[in-house]
Amino acid sequence: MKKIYVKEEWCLGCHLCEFECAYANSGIGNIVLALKDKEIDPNVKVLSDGKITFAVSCRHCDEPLCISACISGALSKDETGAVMVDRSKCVGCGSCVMVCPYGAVRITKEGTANKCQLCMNNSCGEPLCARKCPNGAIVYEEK
Amino acid sequence: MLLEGEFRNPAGCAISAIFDKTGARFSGESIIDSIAVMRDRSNGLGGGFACYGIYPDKKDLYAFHVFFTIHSARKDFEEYISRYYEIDSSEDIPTRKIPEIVDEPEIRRYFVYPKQKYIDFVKTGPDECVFRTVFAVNTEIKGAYIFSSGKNMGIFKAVGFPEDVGRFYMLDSYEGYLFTAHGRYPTNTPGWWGGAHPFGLLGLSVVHNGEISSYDANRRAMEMYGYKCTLLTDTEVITYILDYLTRKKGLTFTESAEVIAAPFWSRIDRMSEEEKARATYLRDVFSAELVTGPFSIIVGFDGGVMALNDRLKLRTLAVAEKGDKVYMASEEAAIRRVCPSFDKMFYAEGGKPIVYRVKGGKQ
Amino acid sequence: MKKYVLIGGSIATEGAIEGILSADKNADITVLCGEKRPLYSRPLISYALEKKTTDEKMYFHGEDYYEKKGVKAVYAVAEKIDPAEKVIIAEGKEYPYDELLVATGSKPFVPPIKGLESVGKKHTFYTMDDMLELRADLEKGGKVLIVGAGLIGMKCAEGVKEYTDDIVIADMAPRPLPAATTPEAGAIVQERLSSIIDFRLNAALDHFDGNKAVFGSGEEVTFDILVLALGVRPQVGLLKEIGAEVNRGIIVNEKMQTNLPHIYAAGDVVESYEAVGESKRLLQLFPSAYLGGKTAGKNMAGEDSRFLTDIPMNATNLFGVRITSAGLFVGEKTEVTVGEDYRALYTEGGVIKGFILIGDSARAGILTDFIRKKRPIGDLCAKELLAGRDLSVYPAEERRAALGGKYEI
Amino acid sequence: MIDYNVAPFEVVRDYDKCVNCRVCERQCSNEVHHYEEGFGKMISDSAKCVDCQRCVCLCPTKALKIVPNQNAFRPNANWQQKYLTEIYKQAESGGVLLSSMGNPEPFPVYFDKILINASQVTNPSIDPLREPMETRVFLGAKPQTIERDAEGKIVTKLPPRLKLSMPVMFSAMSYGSISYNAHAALARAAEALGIYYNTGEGGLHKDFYKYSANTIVQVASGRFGVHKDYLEDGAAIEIKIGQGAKPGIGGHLPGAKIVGDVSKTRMIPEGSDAVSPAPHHDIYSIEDLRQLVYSIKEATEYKKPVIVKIAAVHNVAAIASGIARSGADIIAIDGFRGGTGAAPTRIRDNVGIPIELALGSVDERLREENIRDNVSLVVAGSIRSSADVVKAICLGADAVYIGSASLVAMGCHLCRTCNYGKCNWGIATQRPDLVKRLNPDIAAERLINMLTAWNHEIQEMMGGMGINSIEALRGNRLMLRGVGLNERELAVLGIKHAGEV
Repeated sequence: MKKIYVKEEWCLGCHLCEFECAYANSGIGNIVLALKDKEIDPNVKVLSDGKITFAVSCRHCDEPLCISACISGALSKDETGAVMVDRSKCVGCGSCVMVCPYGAVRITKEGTANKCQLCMNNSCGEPLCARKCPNGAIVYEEK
Repeated sequence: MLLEGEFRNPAGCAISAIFDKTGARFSGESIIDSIAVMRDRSNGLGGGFACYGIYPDKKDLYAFHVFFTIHSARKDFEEYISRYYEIDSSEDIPTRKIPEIVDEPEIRRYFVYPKQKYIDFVKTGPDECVFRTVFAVNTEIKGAYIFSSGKNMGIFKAVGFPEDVGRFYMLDSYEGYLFTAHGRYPTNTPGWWGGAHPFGLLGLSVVHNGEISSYDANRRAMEMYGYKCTLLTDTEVITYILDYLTRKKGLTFTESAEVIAAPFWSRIDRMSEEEKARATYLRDVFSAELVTGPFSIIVGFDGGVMALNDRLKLRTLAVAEKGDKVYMASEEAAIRRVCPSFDKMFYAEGGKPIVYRVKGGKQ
Repeated sequence: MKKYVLIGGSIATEGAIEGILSADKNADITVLCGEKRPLYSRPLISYALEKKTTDEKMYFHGEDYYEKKGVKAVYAVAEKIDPAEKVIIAEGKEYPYDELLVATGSKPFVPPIKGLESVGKKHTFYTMDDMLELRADLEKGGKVLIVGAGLIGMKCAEGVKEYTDDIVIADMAPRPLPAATTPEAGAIVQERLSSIIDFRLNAALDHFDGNKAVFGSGEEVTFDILVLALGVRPQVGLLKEIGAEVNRGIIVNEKMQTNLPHIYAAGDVVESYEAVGESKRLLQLFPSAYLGGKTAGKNMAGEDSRFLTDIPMNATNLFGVRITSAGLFVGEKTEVTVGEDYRALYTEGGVIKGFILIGDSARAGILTDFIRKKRPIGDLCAKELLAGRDLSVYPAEERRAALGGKYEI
Repeated sequence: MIDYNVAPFEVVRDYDKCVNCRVCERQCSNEVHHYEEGFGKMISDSAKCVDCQRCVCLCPTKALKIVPNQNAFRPNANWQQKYLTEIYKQAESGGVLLSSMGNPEPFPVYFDKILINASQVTNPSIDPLREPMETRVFLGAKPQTIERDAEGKIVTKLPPRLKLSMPVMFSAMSYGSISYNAHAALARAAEALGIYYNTGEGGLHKDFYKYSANTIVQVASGRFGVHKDYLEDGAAIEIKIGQGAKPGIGGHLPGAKIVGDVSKTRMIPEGSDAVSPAPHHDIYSIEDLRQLVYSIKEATEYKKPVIVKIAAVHNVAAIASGIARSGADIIAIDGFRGGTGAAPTRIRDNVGIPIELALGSVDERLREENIRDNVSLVVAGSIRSSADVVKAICLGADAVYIGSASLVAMGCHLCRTCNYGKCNWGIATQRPDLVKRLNPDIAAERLINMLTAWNHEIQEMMGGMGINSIEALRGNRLMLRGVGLNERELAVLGIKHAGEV
């Protein structure tokens, strides 16, 4: 399936992806209105090991532990194989957080789980982080 | 108004040719009939003929056809060439006075051969001597213009419709094995006789229909090689290119055609290795002699004729054979007029030369 | 077409169905379910009671899950297995199988306590029916006594809190969540919740007298509604009687096979391989049930699949206090407190054995992965791992490969 | 000392749009932007800004723009602000003023005063979408006589040459003046496009030997990185005599840029300045050049064409004529607008002549002497578009070199501060964190896109002229007309004025 891959050698640590992600998932059409004076909690996070930076978001595993641990059915795979979240089902038990080896699922301040859904759940249709990465460090492709 | 040669003068045209493969000579009458059919491809501002095999008795001498447009010119000219040439004979070219042809200059022909010391001086042979003389006269002697300089051939041209020009020069009284004809449609009216076609140099003559887009690239190349383009016409530069390729570089007419209307790289890349190397070589080495844009030409040369269309075939050129006779013309009608039934008939393909030679080589 | 019969209708069964279908597209699967309901998520009962979710949503893959998967669901209690004939008898009918999964789960443990019969409204809290019955009583109001401060008891209390603040939780253990937490963590949970819940700890129940519970200490607690949450016992009967190897639960290998041919078992009913202690163990966890079932399913369908990464783990949220733990609390302990939060990491020979986090659990899965993979922490400092962690703590090659899509961590 | 100068640019931030994402701060190597915790606002220090536009491009909300500082010295047509500014700098530093890229001064751009012809009626234009439209070019000397074998077949052996899919090459830019990734992108693009890139005088990084078929290796006065394998690896060898941006003077790559692989590749110690002398010290006259040409041909067994690159100066035609007789196969001429990684400002802005005029006179001179076939002509020095390419070919060039245009395709915004070594676009820098900003995958694709587009445009223009092969365009000056040019200019260019037949 088409997934997000990260080429860390090209990551500039500019953090644009985080803001584009926040915008993409804001449900607001204008990027300024979406981000202005807002604390962002994006599904992609730029991390660093002290030497190099890289963006981390859900890997959409073939056999996702988060789904096998989810007691509420909030996490499931769609037909493409992407791992999606139905936050209306989530009870916020945090089992997914407990098992995700990438630390890519989180419980938001609303108390339910959230994660990257490849912008399938918003109006972008393809991951905005990849489209907007200035240096090809985040790509969305078939492998 | 600028005269021919002072500006570039695009022209549409009619061309036609009749050739006998055995070298048998026939009257110039039929070529007049043929070109006459295409009257509306001309506009009365230029017509002419190249006739091969017409001077059998003086076939080893160079026949200079010369226009004198001012009085002093003839004296200057004769003084000049008598310095370098043995003059066998000279005469006015006989003409028939007709109302359609007016303002004629003095028109004479000279049968000449370079003096030995001139040949020795030039070193590269009598042709080269004539080559130099033609350019010297046409650029340096005011009012004199050599418009034909081959052996056993002659060019006859004037301002007017070609059929009138033919009658004016009494072509019906000449016999040759090859006649080519040209009717001109220049896009303005300089009305200078020298500007009419065919254009010739030594044994070469070219009639041409089209307007080439590579003109200045070709011209500047030719000038580098010592040709002076005084007329700024396509026909002139094509003639020089052919002279350069065949006489100076020793290419065959077919090879020359491959240079002038080179095959596309897409085709070359599909050729056999040997063919590819050859074609690539010719395109690479003679890139400046590639001619682009529309043209159909009929090239007369000593002992043969070549028809050639541009690589995209942007002009039409019909060819027919009947017995030993070969007919070529811009329009099929011009052939049917003089040869109602033929053995075979076809149209020249883009970039594919059609060459006929007199059986048993030169006449 | 292979016949698969799955006894039991919960998470292990779901896992098995997914496992079988992943390997055998046209499998003929029959589920025998004594609990007469379509597949639902048991851990949701407290949330349903608490009204954090609805009864409908408890059918977490939809009430039509079996239909969607093309599975025959028979709501009947399996009474007998005939391994020779390869048939199961349930409520008089025979169900032949090629491969059998026993996922009978467990039952709430109700010890024989004097006077229990005299109690009016008494409940256990394990199935959806339990929840519905309890809710019916709660809606009529009254004081609630929950015996047992384990996870079930505590989650139940959270639900009950929706109906009454008058809750007592009693346990003979000295602290809540005795099994799922460490003494330190348990103490913190107790301290955090004591304002909300009336704990009676170190309290051994002596007997009941109508609506009164009397403890060994002589202390008495009156109540209107009693919930017994004293743990559960695997339902091993079906297999025990045909000679399967059974300890507290049914013993299975890494392929979830019992010692009987063509018979597998998974879920709360089994003692399976546990990766930290590297021994057979009764885990009774949701992910273990699902993954165990899936492993069983794949093997039943002829693949070779082994479940080698099963470890104890638990994530829950009690009255806003988040408790996340994994592995075993053995070896060298490192503790940190970050603001309100308490965190402890247990390591042995440079390998993480277990952890427990009270409060923020962000990216806990990374610690879990260290445990599951027995990945040495190298020069990473335990304190820092507790303070905060992200993908950068993995070896660079592993991280690069994972992000580059060459493999999954 | 107080700074008498004012910031040339002003950073204008629209605070209604700024979302404090701090991308600008992270992307500016000149540390113009920073987040002021106290105010919860981004603050900009315009004085440090070089107007490279990196922050403007990356700002997700387009909240930034860089404008010229409106602050004005008292207007003076003679003492323009620029001169005062430069004097202040020199009064402060006592140093030679340095600048980068091409001459920015308002000298006439002749390409912009030349118009191209198209066919009407008398001959047809050609539709490149329907008919073949050929842009393949060979560079190299042409044989004077045709050899034939015993059967009279033409012997097709030719002097060494370069085969180009289109008449454009990437001009010399050294590894050191530009980054590893920039070089990687140029090499990949050249390979994909079937053209050539040029190592410049920085040597050739070992990683790029695999692109040898599309590599021109340069031998300059510093001889940096020149060794046997280097010469043998190139598809052609270019002797650099001069550069349009700084005719008559050498090069100077500061030691700061001679780090790691750069020093290895140049074969000089880390941190030592790479100073290329003004002249080649083995070429003090034309016959010396001939000797170098032939020693290189000897060294490479006459298998590779030798290019001699000179700057366009006043007597360029005579010089070219000398080179055409020196055994060189190709002459490259670099006009006074050619780019550079660093040059003394005075030289860059006041020395040399426009490439259009140089080309006009060189092509004509070589033809007058009938030696045009001895060499191919490649011109450089600010070819900005496919139209410039077509005009250059019509004036007589066989092909063009593009330097600045290729950098621009990769992101360069011509801020002309390459010499600072802090290129925010990862092009003219060796700082690893900045070099990383140029992903060769993207940069190569952009180069390929640009030249693919140019080639389409060239074909469109050729088709309009009724020309379907680039050879027929070369030296075809009749296809050009001048506008607003005087007699002398037209004469040097060898073209007529618009309106003349």
